[in-house]
Amino acid sequence: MQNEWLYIGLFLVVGIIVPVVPLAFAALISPKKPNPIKQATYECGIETVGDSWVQFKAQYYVFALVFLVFDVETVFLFPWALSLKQLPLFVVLEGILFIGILVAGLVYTWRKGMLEWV
Amino acid sequence: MTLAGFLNDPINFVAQWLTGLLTGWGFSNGLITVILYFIGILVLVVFAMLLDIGLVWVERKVVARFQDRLGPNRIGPFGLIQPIADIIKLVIKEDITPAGADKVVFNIAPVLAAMSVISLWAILPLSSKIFGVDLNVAVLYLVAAGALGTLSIIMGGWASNNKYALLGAFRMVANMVSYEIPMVVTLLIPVILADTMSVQGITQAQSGMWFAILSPLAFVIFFISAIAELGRSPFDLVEAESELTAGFNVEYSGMKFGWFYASELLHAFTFGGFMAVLFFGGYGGFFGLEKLSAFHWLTNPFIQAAVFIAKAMFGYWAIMWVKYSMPRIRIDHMLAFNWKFLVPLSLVVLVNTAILNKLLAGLPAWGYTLGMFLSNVIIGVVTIEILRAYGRKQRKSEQTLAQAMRN
Amino acid sequence: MTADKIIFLLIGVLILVSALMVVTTRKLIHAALWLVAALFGVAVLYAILQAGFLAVVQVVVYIGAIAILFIFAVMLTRRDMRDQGPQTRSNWWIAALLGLLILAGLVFLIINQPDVERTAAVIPAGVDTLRNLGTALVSPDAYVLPFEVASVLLLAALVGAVYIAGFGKKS
Amino acid sequence: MSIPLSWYLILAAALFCIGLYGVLSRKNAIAILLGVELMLNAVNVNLVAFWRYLDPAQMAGQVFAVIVFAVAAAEVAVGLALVISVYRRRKTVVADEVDLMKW
Repeated sequence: MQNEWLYIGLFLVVGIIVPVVPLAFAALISPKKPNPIKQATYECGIETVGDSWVQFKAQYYVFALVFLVFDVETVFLFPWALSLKQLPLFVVLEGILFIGILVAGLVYTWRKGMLEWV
Repeated sequence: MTLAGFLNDPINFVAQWLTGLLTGWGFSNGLITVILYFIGILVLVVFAMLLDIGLVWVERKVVARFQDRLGPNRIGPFGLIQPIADIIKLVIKEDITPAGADKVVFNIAPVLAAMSVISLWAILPLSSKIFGVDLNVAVLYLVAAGALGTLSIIMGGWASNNKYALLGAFRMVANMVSYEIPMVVTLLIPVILADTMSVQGITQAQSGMWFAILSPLAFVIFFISAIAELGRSPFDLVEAESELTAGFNVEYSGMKFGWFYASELLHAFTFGGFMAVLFFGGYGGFFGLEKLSAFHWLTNPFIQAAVFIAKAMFGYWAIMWVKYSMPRIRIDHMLAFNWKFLVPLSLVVLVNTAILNKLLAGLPAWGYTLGMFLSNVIIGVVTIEILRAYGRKQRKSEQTLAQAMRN
Repeated sequence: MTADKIIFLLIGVLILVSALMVVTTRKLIHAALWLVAALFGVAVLYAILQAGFLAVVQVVVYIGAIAILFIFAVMLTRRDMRDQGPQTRSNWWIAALLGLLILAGLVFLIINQPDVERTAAVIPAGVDTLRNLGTALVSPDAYVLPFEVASVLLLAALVGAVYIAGFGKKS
Repeated sequence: MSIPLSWYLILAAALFCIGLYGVLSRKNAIAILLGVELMLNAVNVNLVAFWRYLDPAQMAGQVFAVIVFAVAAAEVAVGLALVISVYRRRKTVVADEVDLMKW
């Protein structure tokens, strides 16, 4: 168990080193001649209007919200799925009740019209 | 003797040889473990990177054939050296960082994108003997690596100081997180069927019957949501050229752009591999054929690895097939399709699998398979009927509306 | 000093430095990204503690969902402030003092507990903690009630948040 | 596993206090919620450490850690929805300026 995670940790370290090496190499040998026009924000040649960090549709937040709730649901469902084989049938029903309660939330969001992109 | 040992269990063979060598040099046990792991990882990652270079060629050649072109054919035979030339070009290109960009975050994003894909190879079971690590939470690890990829996109989009980049990142993240739900729910189905989360266990559970046959709907949902997770067409809103120029990586140039591109390709291939593992028996899944003495060679790790790569390539090709034949979907349609169709359907399939897996457990293998398959067919037919009835209702109401307007 | 102690100290420093950056950095988006670093460090701690499931879930839920939600919220509430000017209250030093006092108190309590220097026993080979967790969550004589209540809590959170964030859209 | 239990407890305590400082000192409501996340994580570290060091066969620590995940998610969902809602009505995310209920 311990060694598995040591392996994963080393893998992540190698996973960082491997992309960094060509980047560092490129930074060493590539030409560097910056000028203001080159560094301007690219908008297909048209002059930039206004600030880039503009505010966004609140709709994005609603989808992230529904996602968050269902994401946490899956955290409970994975242990449930692993216990199915040894435990009797009503355990399956517990899981279905769990899913059903959350589907009620999805139905509510749907009926409120929050899943429409306006 | 030694050659047979190597062919039957290459990693253990090399590891034992190296352990003997290093012990002879007087290293401690812990250090030897770390060195062995490090060498193994380096070999695996270098293999993945070489494959990635090959994938650039495959992708360009296949898209050319889909679009009735020849594709790269100048450098080397069949243009095989083309990706190498591309890499050299990317490395020696000037790397432009836009003024006003958030430099640190801007530089971290491509590294994180590459890391999130490379880290998937830690659990990819190339064969029963050649694999990184057999994690007991491997299925969730797959989702976790995807989470890091999502983060890299939002970092890149935000740090670029560009409206298009930020908008592309937002769309991409909304897309990825939405489709993560049906993907995770369908990931639960192999877990229920195999009663384990380890990819080796899931592969071995399919030696008799592929999960794609036990639950074809789950595979279809997983396939669709995997394409969306990858941000490939028809879900490629992130790089909707006509609206966003290039999406979240519009300000990236040189090797940083190269990493985004390379990790997208490798990601697609890796997902082809996981499709093979989760639904098509991975390196095995010969329906019991390998138990016959005439086909015993199928259990050789190198043959298994070849089978796995072939299956993964096929999955990758299927993803490309969809990519180059479908037009882009509008974002409202895409999100509605996910939340109003895929998520409910995937939950129904999950509940169905959980109940039937329990009820049919006593049946013989053919009865179990037939019951599982038929239940999926029934769900599919009912879904299509509901959609048709809904479509008919919609058409009727539109017709009456048009009628009323005309009067 | 053994290897796992060194790894623990490195990760501990990473967590604490990231946490300090979360509460002190001026740009909110950087604070959210530092939070990701701190949460990742905590995931590594879970892995060291042999709670692999929690380590992965920490990444999936916290980095994949909660951090994304924070970043979305930061982007949605930008136009004013621009993250300029002081981001802390004028009486931040009281908060710092309070934090240090509580920390001192907690550390005093911890090191005076009996048996607090104990080390972990090796988990026996036959114990599958992951499967045990699943069984514990759903068996009626264990934690099935919290399991179901959690789904009700999530339902309430979803309905409440969607209602609050209703943004005036009526269907 | 030669790390003493006290190391985990002290780390968690420090994390908790940093989070507390963030909650008390930050002006921006979102930053306050970031501090709350740190505090919840400190609690989780404690729960998992006790699970590992006392009796790994008893799953109470891990179960509660999972429940804390759900609580944290619920807290973030509602908290950020409140912040965004307030921002849309009053154009501010400074917690002190949201004071209609004071009188």
